[in-house]
Amino acid sequence: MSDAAVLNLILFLPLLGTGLLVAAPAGEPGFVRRLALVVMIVQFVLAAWLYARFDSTRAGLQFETRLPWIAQWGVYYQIGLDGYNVLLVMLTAFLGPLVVAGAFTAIAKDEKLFYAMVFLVQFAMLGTFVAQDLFLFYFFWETMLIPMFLLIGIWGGERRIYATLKFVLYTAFGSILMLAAVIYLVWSLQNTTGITSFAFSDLVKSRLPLDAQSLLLAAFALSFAIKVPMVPLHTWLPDAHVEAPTTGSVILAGVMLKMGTYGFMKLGFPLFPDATQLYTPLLMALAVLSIVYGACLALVQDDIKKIIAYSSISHLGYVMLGLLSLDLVGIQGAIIQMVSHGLVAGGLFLMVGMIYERCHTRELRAYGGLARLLPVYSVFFMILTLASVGLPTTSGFTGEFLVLLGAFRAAWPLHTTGDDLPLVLAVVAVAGVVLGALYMLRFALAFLYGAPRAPHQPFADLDRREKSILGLIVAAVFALGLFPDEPIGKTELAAKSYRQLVTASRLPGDSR
Amino acid sequence: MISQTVLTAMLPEHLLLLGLVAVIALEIVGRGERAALAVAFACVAAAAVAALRLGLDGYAAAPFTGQFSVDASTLLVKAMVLALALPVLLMARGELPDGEFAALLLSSLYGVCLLQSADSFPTLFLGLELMSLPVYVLVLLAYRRPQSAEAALKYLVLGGTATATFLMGASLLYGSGGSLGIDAFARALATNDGLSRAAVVLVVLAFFLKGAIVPFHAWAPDAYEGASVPVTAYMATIVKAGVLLAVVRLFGRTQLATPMLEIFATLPLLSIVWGNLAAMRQPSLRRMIAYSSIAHAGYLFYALLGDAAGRLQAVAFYLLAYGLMNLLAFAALPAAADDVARDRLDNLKGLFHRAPYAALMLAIAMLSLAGIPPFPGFVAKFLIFKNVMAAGHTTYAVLGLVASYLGIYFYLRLLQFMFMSPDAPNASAAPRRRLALTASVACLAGAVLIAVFPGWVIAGF
Amino acid sequence: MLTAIVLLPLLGFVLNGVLATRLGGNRFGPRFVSAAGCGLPIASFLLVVKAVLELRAGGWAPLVETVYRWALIGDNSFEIAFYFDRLSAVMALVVTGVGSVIHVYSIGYMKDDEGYGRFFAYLNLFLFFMLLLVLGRSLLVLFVGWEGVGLASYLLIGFWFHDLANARAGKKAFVTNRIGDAGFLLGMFVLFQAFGTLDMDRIGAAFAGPALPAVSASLVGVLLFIGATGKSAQIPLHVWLPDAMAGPTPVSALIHAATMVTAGVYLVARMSAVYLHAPEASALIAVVGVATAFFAATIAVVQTDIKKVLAYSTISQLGFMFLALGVGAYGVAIFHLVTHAFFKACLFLGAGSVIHALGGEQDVRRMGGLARRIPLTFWSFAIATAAIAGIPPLAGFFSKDGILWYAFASTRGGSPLLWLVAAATALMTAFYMFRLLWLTFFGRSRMTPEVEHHVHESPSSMTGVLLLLAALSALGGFIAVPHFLEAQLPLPPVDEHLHAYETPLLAVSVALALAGLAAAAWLFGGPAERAERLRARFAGPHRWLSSKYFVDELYERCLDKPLVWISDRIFLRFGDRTLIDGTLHALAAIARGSAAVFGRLQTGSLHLYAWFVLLGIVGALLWSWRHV
Amino acid sequence: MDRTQLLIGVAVTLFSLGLVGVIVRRHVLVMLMCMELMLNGVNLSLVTFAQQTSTTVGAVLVFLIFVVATVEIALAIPIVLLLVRTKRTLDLGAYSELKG
Amino acid sequence: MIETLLGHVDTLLLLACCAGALAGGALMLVLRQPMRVAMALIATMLFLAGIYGLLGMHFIAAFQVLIYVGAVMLFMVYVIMLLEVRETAGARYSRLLLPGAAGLVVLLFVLAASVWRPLPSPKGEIGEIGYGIAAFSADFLGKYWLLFELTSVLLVAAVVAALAAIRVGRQAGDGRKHG
Repeated sequence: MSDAAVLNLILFLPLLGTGLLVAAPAGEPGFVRRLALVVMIVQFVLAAWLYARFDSTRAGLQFETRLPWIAQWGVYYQIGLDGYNVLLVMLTAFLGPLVVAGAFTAIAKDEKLFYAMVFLVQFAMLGTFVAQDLFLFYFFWETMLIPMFLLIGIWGGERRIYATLKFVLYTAFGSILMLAAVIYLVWSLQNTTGITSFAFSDLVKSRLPLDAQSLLLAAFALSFAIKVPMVPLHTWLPDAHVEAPTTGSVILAGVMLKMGTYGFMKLGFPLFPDATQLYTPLLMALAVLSIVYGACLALVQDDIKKIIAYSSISHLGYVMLGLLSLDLVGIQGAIIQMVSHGLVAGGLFLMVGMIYERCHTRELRAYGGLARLLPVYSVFFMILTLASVGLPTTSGFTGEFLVLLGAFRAAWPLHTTGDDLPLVLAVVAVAGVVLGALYMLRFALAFLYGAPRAPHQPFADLDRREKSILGLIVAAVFALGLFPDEPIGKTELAAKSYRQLVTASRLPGDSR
Repeated sequence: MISQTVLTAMLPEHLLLLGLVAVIALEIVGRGERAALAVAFACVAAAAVAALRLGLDGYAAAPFTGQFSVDASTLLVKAMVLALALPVLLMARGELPDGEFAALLLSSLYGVCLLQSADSFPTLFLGLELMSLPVYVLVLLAYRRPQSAEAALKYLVLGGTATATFLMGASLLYGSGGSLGIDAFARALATNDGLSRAAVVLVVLAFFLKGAIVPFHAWAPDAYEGASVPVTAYMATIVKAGVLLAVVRLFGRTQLATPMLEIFATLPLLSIVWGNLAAMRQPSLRRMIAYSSIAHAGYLFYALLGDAAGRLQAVAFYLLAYGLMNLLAFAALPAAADDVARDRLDNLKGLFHRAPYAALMLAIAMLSLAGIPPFPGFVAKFLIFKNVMAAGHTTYAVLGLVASYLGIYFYLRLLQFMFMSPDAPNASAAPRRRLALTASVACLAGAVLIAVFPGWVIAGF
Repeated sequence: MLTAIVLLPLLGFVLNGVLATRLGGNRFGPRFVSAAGCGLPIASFLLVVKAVLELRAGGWAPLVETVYRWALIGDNSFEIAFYFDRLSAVMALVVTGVGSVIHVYSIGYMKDDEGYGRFFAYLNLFLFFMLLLVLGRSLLVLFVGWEGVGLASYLLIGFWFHDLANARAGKKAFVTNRIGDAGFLLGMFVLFQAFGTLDMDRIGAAFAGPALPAVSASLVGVLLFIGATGKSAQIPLHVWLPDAMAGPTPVSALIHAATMVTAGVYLVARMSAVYLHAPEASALIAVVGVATAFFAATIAVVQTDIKKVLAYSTISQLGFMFLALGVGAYGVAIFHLVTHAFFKACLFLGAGSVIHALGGEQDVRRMGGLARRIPLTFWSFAIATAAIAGIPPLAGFFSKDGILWYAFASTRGGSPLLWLVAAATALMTAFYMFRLLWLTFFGRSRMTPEVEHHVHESPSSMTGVLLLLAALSALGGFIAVPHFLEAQLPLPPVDEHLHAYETPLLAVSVALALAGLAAAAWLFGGPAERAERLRARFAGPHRWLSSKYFVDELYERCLDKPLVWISDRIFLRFGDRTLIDGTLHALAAIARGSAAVFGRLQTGSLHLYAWFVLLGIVGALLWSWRHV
Repeated sequence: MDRTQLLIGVAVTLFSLGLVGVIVRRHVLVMLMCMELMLNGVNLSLVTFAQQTSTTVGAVLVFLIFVVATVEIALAIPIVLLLVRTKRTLDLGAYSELKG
Repeated sequence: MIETLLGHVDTLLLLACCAGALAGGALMLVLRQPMRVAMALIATMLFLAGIYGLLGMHFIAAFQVLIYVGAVMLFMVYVIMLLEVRETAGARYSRLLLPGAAGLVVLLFVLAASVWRPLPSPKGEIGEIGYGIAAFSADFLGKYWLLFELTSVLLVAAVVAALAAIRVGRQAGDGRKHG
C-alpha cells in the first residue's frame, strides 16, 4: 500500500469507525468502547509509520493525493504531509487513543453517539491539518464545529448549553468572515493570474495591494485568533473548557487550539506577507498581552479547569510570539510549543477529569493534600505542572526557551535601529515566565499540599488504565524536552519556507 | 410535425396533465382514495424522468414561438423540481384526502413546469396562477384546525395582490415596449425612463411577494403554519423553486445595474436578517421553517446580483440543496397525536432519546440549512456568494454572509432541544409511517450525493 | 567520565524515587535506600577525584565531553556538553564531597521519617542538577542545572508538605528564583544573539580576545547578576532563604548553605571574562554584596531561631563572596565559597544535631548548657563558629581576610569604604555567631524538663560527619584555592603603596573577630538581664531587626496584593466579564429584542400585511427614481 | 394631456384604490371586491395600450384576466364561507389567530 | 357651440366614463353596506365597458359586461345576500384607515408620476377600431392558442380546487355536527 493511501486511510479511519459504531449493537457500551479504542490505536500506528517514513530532507508535500472535487471552481481534494503539519498530525493521532481511553469510565450515556462524535472531531481535525486546498481546509475547519457542539452540549456540565452555544457562535463568526475572505482571495487570484485554484501552492502566488491584503488578513486572523484564542477573543475558552466533558477539554486544548496557530502559520501570514509585516507589532502586542493576561487570570481562578484553560491562553501566546518573531529559532520553538502544550494541557485536563470522577467537584478549595491521598496521581500531576511551568528537561522548556530566544534575537537588531517595541515585548514575555510559575505552583500548592482534604473519600489511586495514559503523555513530554532534535529536524524546511514566504513582499508592483 | 415537437417538448407537462385527468377519473369512479397518490407518483416520476432524459440529450425546441420553449437547462430544472415533488407525495400518504391532494398537486406542478418554459408574460401569468391557485386550496385541505382557512385566505388575498401587481407591471411594459414577450423585460431593464422603471419594479415586486421577501413576506409564516406538513413542505420547496427559477428565466442574461441592483441587494438582505432573527423565538417548527424560508428567499434573490453566467447554476443548486433539506426535515418530523402538537418545538425536546434517527435526520437538515459544512447547504451558499463576489459586489457579499451568520443560532436551538434537553412531558413516540421514512431516506441520499459530488450537479445546469 | 559523574546521582534518584516510594509500591526498604542514596554520590565524588587527577595529568587543559546534540536550528547548534577545568573541579569536589557527607549524615537524621526514600531521591536529584550546573559547558546546560536545583530545593523545602507553611516556603523560593532566572535568560539571549553560541568557554574567549565584542558587557553582567541574586539570596531577592529553613536540616546544610546558594557566585566567577570588561556591573555586584552582608548580619544579631541565625549568616557570607567578585577577586570568592561550605555545613549539621537532641526544639531561648550533654556536637559547632568568625588560623580567617584585603586594595573597584562596611560586618558576624554558641551550649539550661530529660548525643553517623566537617573548617584555610585558580582566575592587581596596609588590616580583622567574641561572652556569658537591658534600651531598632526590616511585608503590599487585585478586578471582573462578555451579551440581547419586535409586527392582521405590501411598492418605486 | 395618459392615469388610480381598499376595509367580501377593482385597473391599462399599439396580445391577456379573476372569486368564496362558519363574522379583523 | 360639443361628444363621453369609473372606485372605499359596494363596483365595470367601447374594443366591452357583471358580480351579490342576512359585519374601516389613506395618496402620486409622460397618441380617431374582432379571434385561436389551451387546464384545476374547498367545508360542517 502506497504511503499516500496510508495517509488517506488515516484520515478516513475515523469515518469508518463512525460507520462501525452505527452498525454496532445497541446496549453494549463495553464493545463500543473497545471498538473505538482499537480504531484510534490503529490510526496512531499508521500515523507513526508515516512519521517514520517522512523525509525531513525533502521540501514540500509528501504522501500527496490530488483528485478533482469541484472541477469547475478548481477545487481539489488535495492532502499531504509537510513540515507544517507532520508534528500536529502526529499529535492528533497520539492523543486520539488516550482521549478515548480516558473517557471509558467518565461517559455513561449515549456511548455510541459520543464516540461517533469523537471520531468526527478527529476526522475534521486531521482533515484540517492535512488539507492542502483552501476550500477543503475551510470545509474541515467548519465541520469540526458540530461534533464539538454536541460533545459539549450533551455530556457537559451544568451551564453546558450556554458554553457550547458561546463556543459555536464565537467560532462561526470568525469563520463567516474567513469564508468571505477565501472567496475574495480566490476570485482576485482568478482576475489577476487567470488561474482558478484553491491550492495553497497557487494562492501563495497571489499578489494583492496592501489594503486588500490587510482586510483579508484581518478576516483570516479573526477566525484563527478566536480559535487560538488570543486576547481579547478568548472568553469562549474558559466556559467551553469548564463545561465540556473531559474528552472535550482534552480535544480542545490538545489539538483544536493549535488549529488557530497552525492556520496563522500555514495560511494567515504566508498569504498576506506585506500586511503581516505591517501589523506584526499589533499582533505581537496581542500575543504578549495574551501571555500576561492569561497568566494573571489563571492566578485568580478557583475552578481547576479554568486555571488550565487560562494557562492555555498564556501558552499559546508564546506560540504566536514565536511565529511572529520570524526568527528560525522562534518559529521552531513555536511549533514545539504547540505540540508541547497539546501534551501538557491535554494531560492536565485528563488528570482533572480523573479527580473529578472521584470527587465530583472542580472547586480548588475542596481539595488539599492529595499528595498523601493519591501519591501516584500527585507525581504525574507534579510532572505535568512543572512541564507547564516550563521547567528544563520537559517539553514546555524546549518550546518556551526557543520561542523567547527567537523573539529576543529578532527584536535586538530592531532595537539597535531604534524600534524598541519588539524588544520590550520580548522582555515582558520573558517576565511572563515568572507568572507561569506563580499560578501553576499556587495551583499545585492548594491541590497537593497541606492537610489531606477531598470530598467523597475514600477513593482509590490511579488504576492501570489511567497510569498508562498518563505514563505515555509524560514519556512524550520528557522525550520532547530532552531530545527535541528529531522533530525539529522534521520541521526545519517548513520553518524556513514559512519565514521565506512571510518576509518576501508580494505587492502587485514589485517583482520577485 | 408540429404536433411531434409539441409532444416531445411538452412531454413532462403532458404527463402531469395525464395524471391529473387520471386522478379526476378515479375520483369520479370513486376509487380515488386508494390509487390517486400512486397514480400521481407514477406520473410525476415519469415526467421527471422524461425531463431528465430530454435534458441530458440536450433537447431544445420552441413549439410555440414567443410563448413556450424548452432547452437542456430548462428541462433539467423541471426534472429537479418534479423530483423534489416526489417526497411530498410520499409524505402525504394518510395525512390528507388523497384524491384532491394529488389532483391539486399535479396541477400546481404543471404551473411550475410552465413557468420554466414561459417566453411571454401571458404564459408566465398563467404559469403563476396555475401554480398558486391550487396551493390556496391545498393550504385549506388540512382542515384539522380552523386556522387553515384563515391561512388560505391570507395567502389568497396577498397572492391575488401579487397577481394584480404583476399584471400591472406587465401592462406598463406592454405600453412602453408594445410587446408582452419575456425579452421586453430585459429591454425595459436596460432603458431608463419612468414608465419602464415602474413596470420593472412592479413585476419584480410581484415576484418578491410570491417569494416572500421582506416586506412582502408577512403571508408566509401564517400560511405555512396553517397548512399541513406536506403542503408546507411543498410551499417551502417547490413553489419557491418555481418562483425563483421563473425570475432567473425572466432576467435571462442581463446584468443588474443601479437602482435595481440596490433594490435587489437591500430587500433580500433585509429579509435574510429579518427571517433569521424572527425565527429565533418561534415555538412551532413550521413557523420557524417559514421564517427560515424567508431568509433563504433572501439568499436566492441575492443570487441575481451574481454574474448572469452562473446565476442559474447557483439558484438551481441552492434550490436543490435547500429543497432536499426542507423535505428531509418535514419527512423526518415524527408523527404526533394531532397536527398542532406535531410541530411544537417543545414536543421535540429529547427527541434523540425517543427516535434517534429522526433526530439525527432533523439535525442534518437544520445544519445544512444553516449552511454549515459538510452538508450541501454550505456548498450552495458558497456558490451564491462566490457569484456575487465575482460580479464585483464585494460589500454586498460580505454583508450577506454576515447576515447569514445570524441564522446559525436558531437551527442550533433545535439541535439543543432534540439532543440536550430532557424529554418533553407529553411526548408520545408515535409509530413512524413507512413512506415518510422512505422519503426522508431518499432526501438524505440525495443530500449526501450532492454534498460529495457537487461538481456533477453544478455541471448539469 | 564527566557524564558518569553527572548521571550517577540521577540513577540514585530513579532507583529511590521509583522503587522506594509509594509510586513503585515501596519495593525496597531503608537499607537499600541508604546504600543507593549515599553510595552513588560517593561514587561520583571518587570519579570527580579521578577526573581531577586526569586534569592534572593533562597539564590542567580543560576536559570537554560532548554528550549529544539537543537541537540544531538553522546553523545554531545547542549541544549538551560537559566542561571540566580548575574552577569546575573545585566546585565539583565541594559539591560531591560535602554532598556525600551530608547524605551520610541524613541516614541518621531522617532515620524514622516515613518519606525516607523520597528524601534520598530528592537529594540525589539535587546533586544531579547541581553537577549539571557546575560541569555544563554551555549556559544552556548550566541553566538546566540552575532551574533543576531550584526544583530540588522546592521539593525539599516542602518535604513535610502536610504543613502548608513549608510548601508555601518552597513556592516562595521557587518563584523568587524564577524572577532571577528571567534576568538570567535575558542575559543568555543577549550573549546568544551576539555570539551565536552559549558555550561559556567560547564566550570567554571572545571577550578575552583582542577585538572587543559588540555587545555591552555591563548589560550582560547585570542581567546574569540578577539571576545570581535570585539563586544566592542577595538583596533584593534574599527573602526566600530564611523561609527555606522549613526544610529538613540536612537540606538547609547542603542546598541552602554549602552548594546551591553559591551557584550565583560560581556563575559570576565562571563569566569573569565578561565582568572584567564590565566595571559598572562589577561595582554594582560589590555594593549589593556588601550591603547584603551588612544587613543580613544585623538581622542575624537578634534572631532567636537557631536555623534562622544560620540562614542570615549564610546570606551575609554570600554577600562577602559577591563583594570579592565585585572587586575582581574571583579566586578569593571561590575560596570563601569552599571554606564557607565546610563550616556552614558543619554549623547546620551541628544545629541539626542539637535539634535532633532536643526533639525538634529550634528556639535558642529554650536551650543552653548543652555543652556537656552533647560534647561532640558542641566541639564541632564551636570550631565551625570560630572559623566563620574568622579566628586564626581557622578556615574562615584566611578567606575572609582575603576578601577584606581586596575590598580595600583591589584596583578593580576596591575602596576603604567597602572595607569599612565589610569589617563592621565581620565584627557582627563574630558577635552573633558566638551569641548563638553561648545561648545554645553555655549558661543555665532553659529547657523544659521533659525535653531536658531525653537529651542525647546523635548517632555516630551524624557525629562522625560533624567531626569531619569541623576538621575541614579548621584546616580548610590551608588549601590555597586562590593560588590554584590563579591560572584561570587571576587575582586583581594591587597598588604598590597599599601593601604597607596589609599587616595592620590583618591585625584589625583579627581584633574585630576577638572583639565580637568578647562582646558576646560579656553580654550572654554573664547574667541574662544585661542582654535584656540592652534590648530594652534599643527597643525600636530591635523591632526593626527582629522583623527583618519588614521586607516581606513590603513585598506583600507592593507586589502580591496589587497583582492579585489587578488580575481579579481589572482583568477578570472588568475585562473579561464586563467588557468582553458584556458586549457579547448586549449584542445577543439586541438580536433577541429585534426578534421580538419582528414577531410583534406579525400581528396576523391581513390589513397590516397588505399595508406592508403597499409600503414596499411605494418605497421601491421611489427608490427606482434615483439615477433616472 | 392626451387620451392614453388620461386612461392610464385612471387605470393606476383604480389599481391603487383597489389595493388601499384591501387595506382599509374590514368586510371580507368588500375586500375581495377591491381585489377585483385592482384587476379592472389592470384591464383598463391593457386595453388602452392594446388599442394604442393596435396589437392583439394585450386584449388576449385581458381575456385571460377575466378568467383568472373569476377563478379567484370562485375559490375565495368557499374559504370565506368556511371562515364565517367558524368565526361567525365577516369582520376580517377577527381572522388573526395565526401570528407572531 | 352645439356642433363643437357634438364634435367632441365622444371625448366628453370618455371623460364622463372615466369620471364615473373613478367615482365608483372611490365609493367602494367609503360605502358601508357591502351590497352598495357591489353596486359601486358594477357601476365602475360598466363605465369601464363604456370606455372600452369608445376605444373601439367592443368585443372586450361585451365580455366585460357578460363575464364580470353578468357572472362574477352576480355571484358576489348572491353571496352577499346569502351572508348579510345571517352575519353582521363589524366596523367599516380597519385600524389602518389613516395609514392606508396616506398610502393611497403616496401610491397614486408615485404611480402617476412614473407613468406620466406623453405616450405616442393612437392612430386615428376615437371610435375608430384598432383592430376588429376578426383579427383578434384569429390571433387568439392561432398565434395564442397555447394560452387558450392552458386556460382550459387552469379551469380544470380551478374546478378541482373549488370542489375540494367545498368538500372541506362540508367535512368541517359534519365535524361540527358530530363533535
